[in-house]
Amino acid sequence: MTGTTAARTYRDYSQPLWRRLLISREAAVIGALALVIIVSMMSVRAFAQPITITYLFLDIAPILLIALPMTLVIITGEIDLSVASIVGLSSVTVGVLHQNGMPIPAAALVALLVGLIAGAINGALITIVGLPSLAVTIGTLALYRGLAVGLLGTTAVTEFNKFWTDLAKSKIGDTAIPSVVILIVVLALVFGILLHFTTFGRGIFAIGLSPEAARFSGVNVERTKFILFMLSGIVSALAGIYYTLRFGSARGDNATGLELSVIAAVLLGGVSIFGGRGALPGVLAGVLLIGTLASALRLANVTSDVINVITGTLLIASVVGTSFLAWLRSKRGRPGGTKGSSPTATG
Amino acid sequence: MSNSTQPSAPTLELSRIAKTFGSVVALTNGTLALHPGSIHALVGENGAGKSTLVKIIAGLYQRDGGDFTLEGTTVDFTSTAQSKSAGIAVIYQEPTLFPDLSVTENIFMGRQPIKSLGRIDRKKMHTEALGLFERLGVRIDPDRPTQGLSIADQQIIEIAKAISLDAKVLVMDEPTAALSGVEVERLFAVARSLRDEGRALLFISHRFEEVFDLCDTVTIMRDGAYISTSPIAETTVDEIVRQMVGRDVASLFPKIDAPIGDEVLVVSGLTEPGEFHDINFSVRAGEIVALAGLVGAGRSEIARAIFGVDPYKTGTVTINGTRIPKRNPAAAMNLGLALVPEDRRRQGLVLESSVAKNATLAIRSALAKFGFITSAVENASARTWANKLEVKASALDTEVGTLSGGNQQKVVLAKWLATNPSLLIVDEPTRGIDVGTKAEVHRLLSELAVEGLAIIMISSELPEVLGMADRVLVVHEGRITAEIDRADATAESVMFAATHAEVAS
Amino acid sequence: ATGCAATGGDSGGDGDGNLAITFLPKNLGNAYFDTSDAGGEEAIAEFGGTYAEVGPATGSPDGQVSYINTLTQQGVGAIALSANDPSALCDAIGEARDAGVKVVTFDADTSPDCRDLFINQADSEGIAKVQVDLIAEQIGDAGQIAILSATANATNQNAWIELMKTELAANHPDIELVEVVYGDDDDQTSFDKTAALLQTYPELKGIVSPTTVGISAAARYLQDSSFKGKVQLTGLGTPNQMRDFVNDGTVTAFALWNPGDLGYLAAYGAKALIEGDITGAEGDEFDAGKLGSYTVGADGVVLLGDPYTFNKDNIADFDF
Amino acid sequence: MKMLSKLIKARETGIMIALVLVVVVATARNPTFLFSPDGFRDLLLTPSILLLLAVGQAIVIITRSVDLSVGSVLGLTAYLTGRLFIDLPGIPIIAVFVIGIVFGGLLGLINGALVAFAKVPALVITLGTLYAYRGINVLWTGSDRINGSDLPSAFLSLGTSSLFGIPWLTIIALVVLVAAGWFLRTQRAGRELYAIGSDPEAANLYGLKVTQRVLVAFIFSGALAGLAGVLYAARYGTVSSQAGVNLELQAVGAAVIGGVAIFGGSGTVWGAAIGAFLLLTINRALPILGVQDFWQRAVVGVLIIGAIVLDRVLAVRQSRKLLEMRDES
Ligand SMILES: Nc1ncnc2c1ncn2[C@@H]1O[C@H](COP(=O)(O)OP(=O)(O)OP(=O)(O)O)[C@@H](O)[C@H]1O
Ligand SMILES: Nc1ncnc2c1ncn2[C@@H]1O[C@H](COP(=O)(O)OP(=O)(O)OP(=O)(O)O)[C@@H](O)[C@H]1O
Ligand SMILES: [Mg+2]
Ligand SMILES: [Mg+2]
Repeated sequence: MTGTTAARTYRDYSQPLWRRLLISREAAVIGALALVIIVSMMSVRAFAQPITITYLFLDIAPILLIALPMTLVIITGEIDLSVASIVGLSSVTVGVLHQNGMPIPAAALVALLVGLIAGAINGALITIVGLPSLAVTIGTLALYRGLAVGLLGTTAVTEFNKFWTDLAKSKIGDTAIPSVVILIVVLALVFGILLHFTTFGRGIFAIGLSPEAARFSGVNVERTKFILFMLSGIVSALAGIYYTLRFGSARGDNATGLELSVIAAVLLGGVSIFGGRGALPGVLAGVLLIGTLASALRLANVTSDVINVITGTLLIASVVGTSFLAWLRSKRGRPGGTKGSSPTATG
Repeated sequence: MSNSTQPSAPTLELSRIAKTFGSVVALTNGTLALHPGSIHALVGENGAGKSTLVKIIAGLYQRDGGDFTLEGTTVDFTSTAQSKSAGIAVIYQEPTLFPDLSVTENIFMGRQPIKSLGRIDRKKMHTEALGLFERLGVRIDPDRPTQGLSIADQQIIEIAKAISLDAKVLVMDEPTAALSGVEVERLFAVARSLRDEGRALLFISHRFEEVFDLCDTVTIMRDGAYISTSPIAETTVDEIVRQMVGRDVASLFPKIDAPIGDEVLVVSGLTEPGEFHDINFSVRAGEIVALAGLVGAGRSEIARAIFGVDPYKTGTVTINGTRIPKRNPAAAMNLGLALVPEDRRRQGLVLESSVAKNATLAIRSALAKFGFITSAVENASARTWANKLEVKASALDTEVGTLSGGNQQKVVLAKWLATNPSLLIVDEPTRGIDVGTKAEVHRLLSELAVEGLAIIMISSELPEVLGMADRVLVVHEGRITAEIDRADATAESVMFAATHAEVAS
Repeated sequence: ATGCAATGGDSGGDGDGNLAITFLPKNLGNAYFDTSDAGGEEAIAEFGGTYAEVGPATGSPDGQVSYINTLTQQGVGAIALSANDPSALCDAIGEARDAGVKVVTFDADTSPDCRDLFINQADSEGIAKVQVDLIAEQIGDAGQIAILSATANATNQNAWIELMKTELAANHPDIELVEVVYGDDDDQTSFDKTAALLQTYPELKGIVSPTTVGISAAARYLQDSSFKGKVQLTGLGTPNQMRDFVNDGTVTAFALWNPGDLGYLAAYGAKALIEGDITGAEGDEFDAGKLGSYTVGADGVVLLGDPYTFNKDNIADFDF
Repeated sequence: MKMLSKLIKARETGIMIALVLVVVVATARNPTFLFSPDGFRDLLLTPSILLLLAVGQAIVIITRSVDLSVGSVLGLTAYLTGRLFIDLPGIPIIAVFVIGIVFGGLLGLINGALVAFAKVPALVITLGTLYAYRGINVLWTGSDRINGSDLPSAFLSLGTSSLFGIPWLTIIALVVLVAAGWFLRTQRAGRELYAIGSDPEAANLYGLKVTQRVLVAFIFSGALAGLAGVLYAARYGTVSSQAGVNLELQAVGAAVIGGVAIFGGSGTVWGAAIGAFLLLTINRALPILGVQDFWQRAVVGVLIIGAIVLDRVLAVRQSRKLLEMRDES
């Protein structure tokens, strides 16, 4: 403009790269993960062997899968509590169809479709009717689980073709890494790029921080959320198929309670429950951290109750720690945490 | 009327207050003395540190250095509750209401009248609220929730809240920014009566006619530092502006005659029950059309409906001959429409996001290749536009929420100008913007018009409307009641149309 | 089933020495399994092995799979397992056995081909019959009854229920089984389901609950309701939990085997497998300490004995 | 007249109607649902414990937080109750109540302190303490179990006996409900809870004691969960380490069905209480309506969704009406 002459210069970032990386939440989680691995290798008998990796990934694959869309959903400021029920529903779908003679691939496709529909129902209630996602998915948590249990009743379908059940547990070549990791890596890349390097992803972050400003900027808030809930449904269904084949058993109560594990891992990975903040690498590290810790503790003959206490404490410690660090930083500058840390309306 | 002739001990005194936020220095020398029975103006450019000073007075921030005395004794407020109980009432620059609670509850929260057993006396509270509104001359239903109220109504509730406190010091940080003539007059009447009761008032505004109308003393700040204090009678607008900006400001309304081209936007029969009715008008390339009217007339709703964030029941909107679909801002943007919304903190900006992300949010599709986008691309584009509008920020990843109000507004303008629109709607484009920047925004709008941009400007400031518009459409209770050409537009003709339902046009 | 077993095999493969036996109940915090695992511990102490107990917090197959995997990694000698699912555990068990770990199931079995041995508390026909006989006797062999089971997927429960239906149809034509409800082995759910049953079927004469959690919850509801004495309750329970209800007349009689003996026998079965005394083939014979000697039946099943009926006269003699 | 129109517009009315409908239909199908001593008693008794949790939950949600740890707090207190009677024979019942409430309050205090001082979202914190408290419970309880025979019969009869046909448990729950409702409506502190939930930042600017109030809300929720734990022991007589598992979602569900906005600032404990009643009454009515056991959960899901959709539809209808009224004026 004409008023003044000197053009301003703007730095890209107020802090150098290494500092941003070092103080980031992701770095903390990855650091903790490395620490757990090193300490376990040194002090837990039978931990330092390839089979640990095999069992670890076989165990946490469903959580890793579902955490991907869940991250995106939570960044928009919503939540999906129905994922574990969709896992169950998908599992039962595969089981019932297979029992009635449908080959596994076809049954799996139908299960994915069921997951998509389940996600679309969530999405429609949230975006079209305008209901809070926490309430909606508490409802569909009961509904989808009820359908799953109702469809199969007391029975469990266990007659699966060995080819498929073996596939679910197979490993990549001669390595100890299960093949399902390939699926996870591919999907993680897809979701990572979607979140961090696309216009769609930019919209997701904007929605999480301020849905209204996002709408005023031409972000289709409703459509974005709708798509995310459908993705959540379909990936949960995928996890359900994996679950069924891995255990060779389709049951209505498969994966009960898994939603809380997924959410705990996502939050541990640094995603803000109020939306707008988070990154996928942190989430992946978060899931791996919980999984590795549990695996090491089990090997050390620690009972599952203690593992639960440790998981819970870790979750609390991580968020309290982050907020403590932020507070420390604010002590050396920014105002007393009146902004930023306090929740913003995510309606 | 002036109390400056009989100097008394200051009620509140600040001297050499310093405050930094991390690397940002907000105040180096905040100095101010408020006297009983006086209305003191505080003026300065955007980011001069006025609001920061206010927040220190309120106890929201704590000073890093300097002295703060209230009636002679040093005070260190650590919360707003303390300043409140010490007799200081503050109206913040941005309204801060509880959206789910009723208007009455908002006014009396935490100090509701009570009866036996500590029960809140709702009847009494209701009556007192009505009394306050009477005094301010407004009609707001005290029982409705504040959610959905216009910014102006919210501001009025803030004012009611502050004056009901019965405080010795009343601080008002741009209380009139969202108000128009009538309400401003009411507010001033109340302010004067408070002054006459011997209270000390601080008034912050970027509108000099208000400063000269209301205040008796003026303090000027620049870049976080005190410049001067003088009785209002002994200074002039030009003098103040020179001290504020550190140089002379050329014309405030640098309207350049632009060649008027083809019709760009045609609105016909637009109706949404409860909001607006049968709106018909068109805007041509190179033309600046102002929508004038009282606050609450429904101008913002019309703009939002055209842009597609709000629904409308009947009517059509076409741009360059193409019909804009309902409720689809993305489509409107693709067709060349841009809207700088009224509430920049909620609608204009993603406050907790960076300057770069905000400045490129509206053009993210254009910046992307096959839908993929990187920070590098965003930063490059943001840098260009931040430079064009001289946004005061050191790095592009600065959180927009930490910028001063004026600089926030510049980021919003940058965001929308970057879309290269053919029609730009600006809703209160200069609200809360200092004179220097305001002149620049006006010049910018003028230049854009010359380049062939069609502009709709919604403004509650008459001088701005008269100075900038080629054509003035006056909105009254959701209907266009008059269309006045630049040549015929006067303060009287516009105000008359704005306050009367039927006007022969 | 996989080629990777060799890595974990070094610690578990060396045959007769490794008497590390780990009990893996359906879930932790369950009094029934506490008693059975304590029996196992007693046995293991007798023959000088290493006892351990691990398990998931809730009764889910996936939690058990994780533990089976862990035990495989650790290379224990044997796992004594009460299965949460007949087939979901099979692959994990397969890997464990490939790594040289012996697997004995007790209380709830997997498919016979997955594990080495199943220690059966009582044969299903016997369990079904004793409960049907009890309820028939208590309600005068006529009228409506209902069943309050554990989870809908519990293998043993479902098998018993099927057999009870057969038995009812064959020998008790005047008894009508109106509904089977599932209390999920949760106190509160079982309690509320009992209330719902009594509400729904005003003519109900009796309830059979073949699960220790269910029968005590149902008894607790009956004790304070107007149905006490009018609706009969029987099933499988532990004496400690049922003592009060038997003494005050809410429950006349119920049945169970001795869970401690069950765990004890499982431990000795595991020992026999580890030491190579038996392979789990039909006709194999092994010594089980204080319980004497047992023979493996068809499908690798070892039968503990007949269920025992508890009533007012004998309940004071038991403490578990 | 004004009272009546207010009543019709109230958010709670919709689900109250739903509740009445459920009771009427179930009773028409099987009169004993209502018209039998046990039927009437269970109608009131079954939801009472959830009602307490829902009231606490509603207060926390109103301040824009959430307390997912209530099920675990209930479990811990229920076991504590049993232990008290076993380890301190002859301890007065009232003392057990006080200890249970205080203990629950302490657990709530831990939640509240983490949320209020560390400024960490409540959902995260209480998800953590949900695991942690339950884990401690399992560690403490092991496979132990409190049996009815361990508890004094005077205490047990509290769980089932009645006064003038109304169960004691229900009376206690209703007293708490009325007190909480009164507090939220008529006390300054109660209104401040709404303000904080409506806009925490504004509350801070306003000088409200945000930290303190949030803390109190959590203590309250914890104390009510503690009370519910004591009553749980009285009602069910058996307490294992799994007592109260999964109750948190029911408590949140009851509050949300009852019209408490999940993002704070609006709703009442009355609504939450009706929500609790509706949720559990539906559960009890389904078998009577001939819905097979397996499908019941699905039906409950549909009904939860139905309730919130209905609530939403009514709200939209009403705001449209307000707009039309403005046009006419
Ligand atoms: N919380 C904060 N964190 C960081 N910087 C801040 C914060 N608040 C204010 N600042 C900075 O302090 C300076 C003074 O801001 P302030 O809001 O006081 O200006 P102002 O005079 O009120 O301007 P305006 O007229 O635009 O309202 C600005 O540079 C602003 O960016
Ligand atoms: N005809 C009407 N009668 C009563 N209230 C109305 C009417 N039209 C609009 N309002 C209300 O007035 C408020 C302000 O409307 P709006 O923001 O559109 O006004 P505006 O003219 O754009 O004012 P501003 O200068 O604040 O932007 C809104 O809450 C709207 O609901
Ligand atoms: Mg300011
Ligand atoms: Mg407006």
